[in-house]
Amino acid sequence: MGMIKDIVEGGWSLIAGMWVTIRRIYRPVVTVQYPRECLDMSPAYRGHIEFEQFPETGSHNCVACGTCMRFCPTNVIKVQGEKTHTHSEKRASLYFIDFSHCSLCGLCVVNCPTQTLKFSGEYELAHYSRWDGVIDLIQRLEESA
Amino acid sequence: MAEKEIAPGARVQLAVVEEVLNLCRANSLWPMTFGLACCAIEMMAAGASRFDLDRFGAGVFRPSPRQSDLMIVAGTISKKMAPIIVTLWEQMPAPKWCIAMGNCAISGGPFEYDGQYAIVPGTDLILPVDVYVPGCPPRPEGLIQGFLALEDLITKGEKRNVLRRFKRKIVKGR
Amino acid sequence: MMTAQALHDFVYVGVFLLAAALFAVSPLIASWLIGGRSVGVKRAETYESGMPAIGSAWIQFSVAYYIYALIFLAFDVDVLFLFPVALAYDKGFFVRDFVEIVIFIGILSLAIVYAWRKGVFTWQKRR
Amino acid sequence: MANEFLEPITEQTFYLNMGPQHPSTHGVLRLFLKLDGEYIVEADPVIGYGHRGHEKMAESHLYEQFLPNSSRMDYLAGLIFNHGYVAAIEKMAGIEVPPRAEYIRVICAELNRISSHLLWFGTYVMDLGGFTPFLYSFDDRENILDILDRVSGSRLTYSYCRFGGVARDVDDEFITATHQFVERLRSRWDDYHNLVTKNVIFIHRAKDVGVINRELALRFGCTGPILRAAGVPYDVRKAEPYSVYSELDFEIPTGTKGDALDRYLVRVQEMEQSLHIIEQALERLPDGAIKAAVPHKVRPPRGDYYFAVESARGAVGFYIVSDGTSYPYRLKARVPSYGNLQVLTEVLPGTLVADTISILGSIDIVVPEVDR
Amino acid sequence: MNSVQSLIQPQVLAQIGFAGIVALTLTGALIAVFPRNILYNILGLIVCLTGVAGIFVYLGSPFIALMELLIYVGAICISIIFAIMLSRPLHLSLPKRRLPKVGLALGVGAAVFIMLSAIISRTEWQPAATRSSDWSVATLGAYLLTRYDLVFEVISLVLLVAILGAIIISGYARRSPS
Amino acid sequence: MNSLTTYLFLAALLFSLGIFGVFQRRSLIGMLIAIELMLNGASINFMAFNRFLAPDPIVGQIYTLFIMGIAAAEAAIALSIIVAVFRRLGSINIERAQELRG
Amino acid sequence: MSLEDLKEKLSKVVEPGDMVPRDYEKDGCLLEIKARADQVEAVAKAAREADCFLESITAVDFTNGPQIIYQFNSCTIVSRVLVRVQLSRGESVVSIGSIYDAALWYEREVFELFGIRFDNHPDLRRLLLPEDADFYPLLKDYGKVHAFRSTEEIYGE
Amino acid sequence: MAAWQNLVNFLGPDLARIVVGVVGVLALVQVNALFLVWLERKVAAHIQLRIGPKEVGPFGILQSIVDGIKLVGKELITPRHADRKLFMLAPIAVFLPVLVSFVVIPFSERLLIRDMNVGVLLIFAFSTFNVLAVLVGGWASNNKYSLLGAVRAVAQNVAYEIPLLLAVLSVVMWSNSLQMSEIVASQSKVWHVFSMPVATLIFLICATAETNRAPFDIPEAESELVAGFHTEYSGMRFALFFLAEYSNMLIVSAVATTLFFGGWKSPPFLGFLPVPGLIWFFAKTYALIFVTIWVRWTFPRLRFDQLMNFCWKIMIPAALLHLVVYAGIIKIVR
Repeated sequence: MGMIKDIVEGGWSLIAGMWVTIRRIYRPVVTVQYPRECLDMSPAYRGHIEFEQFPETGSHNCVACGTCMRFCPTNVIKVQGEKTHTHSEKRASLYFIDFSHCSLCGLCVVNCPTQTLKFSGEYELAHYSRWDGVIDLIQRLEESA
Repeated sequence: MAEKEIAPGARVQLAVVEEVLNLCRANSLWPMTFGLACCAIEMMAAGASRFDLDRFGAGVFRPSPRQSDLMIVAGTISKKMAPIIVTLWEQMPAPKWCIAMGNCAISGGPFEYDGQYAIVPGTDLILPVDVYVPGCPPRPEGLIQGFLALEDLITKGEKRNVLRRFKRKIVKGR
Repeated sequence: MMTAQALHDFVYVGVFLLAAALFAVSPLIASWLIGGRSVGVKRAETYESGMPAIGSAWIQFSVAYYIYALIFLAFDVDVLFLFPVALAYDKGFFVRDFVEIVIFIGILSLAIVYAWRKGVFTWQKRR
Repeated sequence: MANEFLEPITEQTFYLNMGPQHPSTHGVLRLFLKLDGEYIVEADPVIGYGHRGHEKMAESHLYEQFLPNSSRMDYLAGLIFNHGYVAAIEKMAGIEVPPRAEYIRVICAELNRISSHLLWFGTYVMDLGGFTPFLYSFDDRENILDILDRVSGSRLTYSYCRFGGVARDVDDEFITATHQFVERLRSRWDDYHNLVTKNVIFIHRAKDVGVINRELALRFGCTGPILRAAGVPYDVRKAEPYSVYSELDFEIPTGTKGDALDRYLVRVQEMEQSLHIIEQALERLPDGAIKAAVPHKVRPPRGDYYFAVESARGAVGFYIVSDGTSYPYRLKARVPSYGNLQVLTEVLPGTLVADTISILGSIDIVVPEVDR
Repeated sequence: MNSVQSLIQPQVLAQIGFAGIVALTLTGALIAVFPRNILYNILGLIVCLTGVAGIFVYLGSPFIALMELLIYVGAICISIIFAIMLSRPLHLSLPKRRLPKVGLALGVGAAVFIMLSAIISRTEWQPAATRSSDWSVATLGAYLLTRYDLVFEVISLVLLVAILGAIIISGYARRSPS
Repeated sequence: MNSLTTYLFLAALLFSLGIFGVFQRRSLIGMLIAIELMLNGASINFMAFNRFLAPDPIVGQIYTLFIMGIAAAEAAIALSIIVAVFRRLGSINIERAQELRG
Repeated sequence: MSLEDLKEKLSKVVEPGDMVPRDYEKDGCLLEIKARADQVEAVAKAAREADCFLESITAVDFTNGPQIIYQFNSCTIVSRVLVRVQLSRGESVVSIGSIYDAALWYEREVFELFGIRFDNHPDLRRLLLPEDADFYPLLKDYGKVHAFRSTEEIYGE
Repeated sequence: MAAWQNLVNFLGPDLARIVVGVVGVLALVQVNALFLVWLERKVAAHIQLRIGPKEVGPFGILQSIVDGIKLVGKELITPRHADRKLFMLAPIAVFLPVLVSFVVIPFSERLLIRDMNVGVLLIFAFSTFNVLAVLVGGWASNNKYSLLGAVRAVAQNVAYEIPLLLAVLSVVMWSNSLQMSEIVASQSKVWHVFSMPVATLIFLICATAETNRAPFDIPEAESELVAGFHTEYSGMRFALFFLAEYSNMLIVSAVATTLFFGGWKSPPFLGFLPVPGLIWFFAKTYALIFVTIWVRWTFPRLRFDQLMNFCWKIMIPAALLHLVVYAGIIKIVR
């Protein structure tokens, strides 16, 4: 008798499960059809770093102090500066990051004395070469400007 | 775009047949169920309801390498794991492709430092990689972008993928 | 005579078998022709989660459900014997056919009862 | 098993590698099984396929620089590891954390715990062959990831907790979204229970499978839901309250037998408790600073320190030896899955291959956490 | 053209089909006996039994032919394959044949065959005078229920005993009932 | 060609092959296979006589059915014996079994 | 089982002078025991009797030889005990795998990362590294490290 | 010409029937497999709140075609340690019984390739070869996962054949015929699903088990045995296993429709609709297939011993009991 009870109860639990799934067929899908429609990126999203463009200078404020380079745990950043006549400080002339080593810790952004570094919202980075992860931030800034 | 011989050593090679086959291959990439570390979770997320790789016909995760077309190296390759990955790669039937997903798979990522003894710094040292998806871990969108890039690689150009009804966003600047 | 009709049936079955074989073989040939060919030392090695397989799979394989196969063997034959009887069931018999079938099935069920009692259907955790 | 390659292969038993590439070994775990038909005679979990040398790495990195690694050890409960690591350093260096930051950490850590348990729920049922619950739980998990993405900017490897506080303040939207999520998940339990918990097939697959009793769990140093399922109410959050857990009211769900079903139920109840904690924390969330003033490079005083937190899988501890510089002299992470995985050598023998999957799934292993 | 046309004669076609079936049967039988890999033997037996089923069709009873497939192939052969898997891997450690033994077996087999064929070819087979033409399966069932009812029940008894025997021999009887 | 003698010859051939198999085989399962061959030879005989000679074509079929039933029972018992022998002796090689006994 | 009970059990196997109370709030442990290599087994037995579980075994490399650290904790009350065993280079220590099964893997790990051998360990294979690895990566003379110090430099005395 | 005439006389309309039948069935098998794969992915997707195949063709309808063509272009790998002959034979052998089963399935009143009077048995007899092919394929791969999967497949298939046959027996007892058309005709008043719901349930459950569908997909249990018996099969050989599996689904559902759901007949209360029998038949068949898909994406799978015990402890006793009771009922009703 207990066995029959088990069978009936078990069968009922199966039907309850099927009821759960069949109801979903008519529910709207949750899929975001990515290349056609994109999710809103969170404001805090951490892509690779890029230069903040300051309105007063019209460009970045990187003084090539190298703090970011020193703080980077994985040697992602290579920055070189040169003194120009117009500015009394050094200015970055070369700023390369190898994004493929980055762990997105944000130490460079936090420690940047001039707050010129920020996270980009870039997430579509698929490429055909291993070296496509190397990004020239100055060039990137110029292009976006 | 890198030219790659898609089907090495087919006994009969007809341009038309290859064209059709490549179109089909591009739209039916079955990845191998295979994850190494953090990126594997994002790979699962890409296959899950929100992002749904199945829309592109790439949602059939096959557990056996014999039935899969694509190896997604998702995560850090340890030296202990490297020979296994090579074995699995060789056990996949041609034509096959490889996506290096995440920074660890591309270059060892944050784990490549002076004195590192345990990992292989980069999938390209052991396998021919077709598409690199940087990120730590890349968002599922990034992986989908990688899939689309791979499809374009297989059909030799987005325009020749006649089944594609949207435009892939190509990041410029590099 | 029934032979002619049976032979016709046989023609159908034969032709369909042949067609199935052709249908199965032709894509294999096509695949052989246009399929890719890969290289690699471990290409044709046995798959075992990426590790080299330890030993052959052709070993003595302790099938825990072997006893099921033996019970099935006898049971299946028993059930098949019921088919011709079912065809003649309730055709001009009074209750004789019912009784005989009940006896037959009763004897048959004894096997299950016995196997059940003897614990054939309980799998023990082994240590 | 002395050495897998030296032992003669008899005909009765055979060896089978389950993993490193196997759909149900959760990443790169390798189970080296000795089988007799469908029965397992010996099981030897082989780990190290995800070994990345975190501990060696710590010795050549600043305390700050090691921070992102902490969430990469256990990527499913990254924030909790994050929290543990940061709290350990704070304790060493004597940094006071503002209460708001502590509450935010607790909320995020509990959200992370739920997301980890949801993923475990999905993969466990998937291991048992039910694919759909996996996607349902992933769908709910995406909600958590959205919330955490909003505050930390990352979906998986958060690096959200910083020395002295958190990286970014939460806004009202975060609070409403979290409230909504709590409501949403509560409304989902019915479906989950109807689909899985009450399902007769599931119950049969999980009940009396892989019994890990108190004795066994303590011998192997299992912690977390495994220990709790064996009836031991040990939870670091209660035993050694850290952060603001002592101010929050929650229970420790425990099981009785310690089988897979108990572990399942304990985790499901834990998710409910986490929701409860989140609600309380949101209610009490104080205003104020989110980050204390901390030097660019922390220099904890000399000595050795240990700090434990409760991750989704059990007690995580950071044992740090400091030599007074800004680099750790030695950093050791005591991870829960280590003991939880090792217990398989004792539990698996005698079970069926299918049970192996059920046991492994119910134990909830994250291999890179074990391998570090 | 003529020869091709003559091949299309239905009778000829039937003969060709019959020859094919016989060939199938004999090939299967040979495979069942000669190769040393026991799995090949059993597959050969399956081929042979399929052929025999075809012969039964030619002999006018598709029902028996299907029963042959269901019982022999579907039950007996599969159980034998299970037994093969349970036993030592014979297909690998192929036992060597001893020539005298094979010779003896061949001799006995040939002797039996010669004897049988002698009998077959010598005997004048006389069909029964009155022959019923009722081949239907329903009649078969009716016979089983009436004239052969005892045998029908006995068969089930025999199979029951077989099951009990199998269970006892497999060592289950010594277990305490659970 | 499609005559009684053909069938009888075929049956005889199967039967002789079965006998040959029984004698030359050393493994019990091989012998079982050979025995099945012999039984099938017998079945063909029954069916052939039934088709060409018998007054009532049902009887032969019923006999064939019985042969199948007996064959199944025989196989079940034989297989369980084989497995039991194997468990006891670690071999299903008939000669080895004899050696161990003697 | 209280901490006092554990202390009492432990005091039978180690000298009271070697038991140093620690500041739990700061260091995260209650008791530190300085044991010799030959006392490890007895300490572990005492901990086992006091219903503790083994939390971890790890080692730290110093110029004056590696140090093994055992951690025991109880699941009923907080009673984290740190057992510190200073070894000289090349010295081995007795395995406690027979007392705590959990120790088997921890010891294997310590062996492969520091090269410290454990006597009576049933199966001292490599655990995390490939089977053929022939280096001990966590020793301070492997790879680039920031500092290599002696025990005194860190713990004073 | 006379010879041709002879042949035509001998085979009569059969010749045309065979040709049309072969072509039609081949087309049906292929279209069905393509459609079912698509349907399965779509239904699964919508159950899981996803979209499923979408980008390849409208609604992703071309997806399975694309998959199929891709599989033709894949390499065929024969493992080095496999038994080459049997390894190559198995995928072909698994497909052989598939077409034969379609010979006797009555798609509508007229559309029936050959109405044999042993129709039902024919399907079961040939399905045995399917099992054998699986066993041979799994064994020949020389892969432990394949072997475990193959042995499980066979043990499961043979076990569930018994309750399946017993359920069919009840139908045969009522209709006194093995002929498919007569079985359908015997349901002119009441469909068997109404007169014997228990047998229908048993049949459906066992049929699911016979086709290795979830929750009985233990032989190819992904989480345990990687891909089960076809772990080592690549490309087109794998596709043939796949094709056979989906065709078997169709066959089993079609047989269930014929035996229990009134075949081509319209539902009793919808008899007035001018819908051809063919449509009804396929509607019922695919409705059943939909249910199996639905079940597959809902439940976890059973463990092997539970599966076997479910068969021996519940299904077979229930089927035997049902048979006896139903035999009594026939006596009373007639």
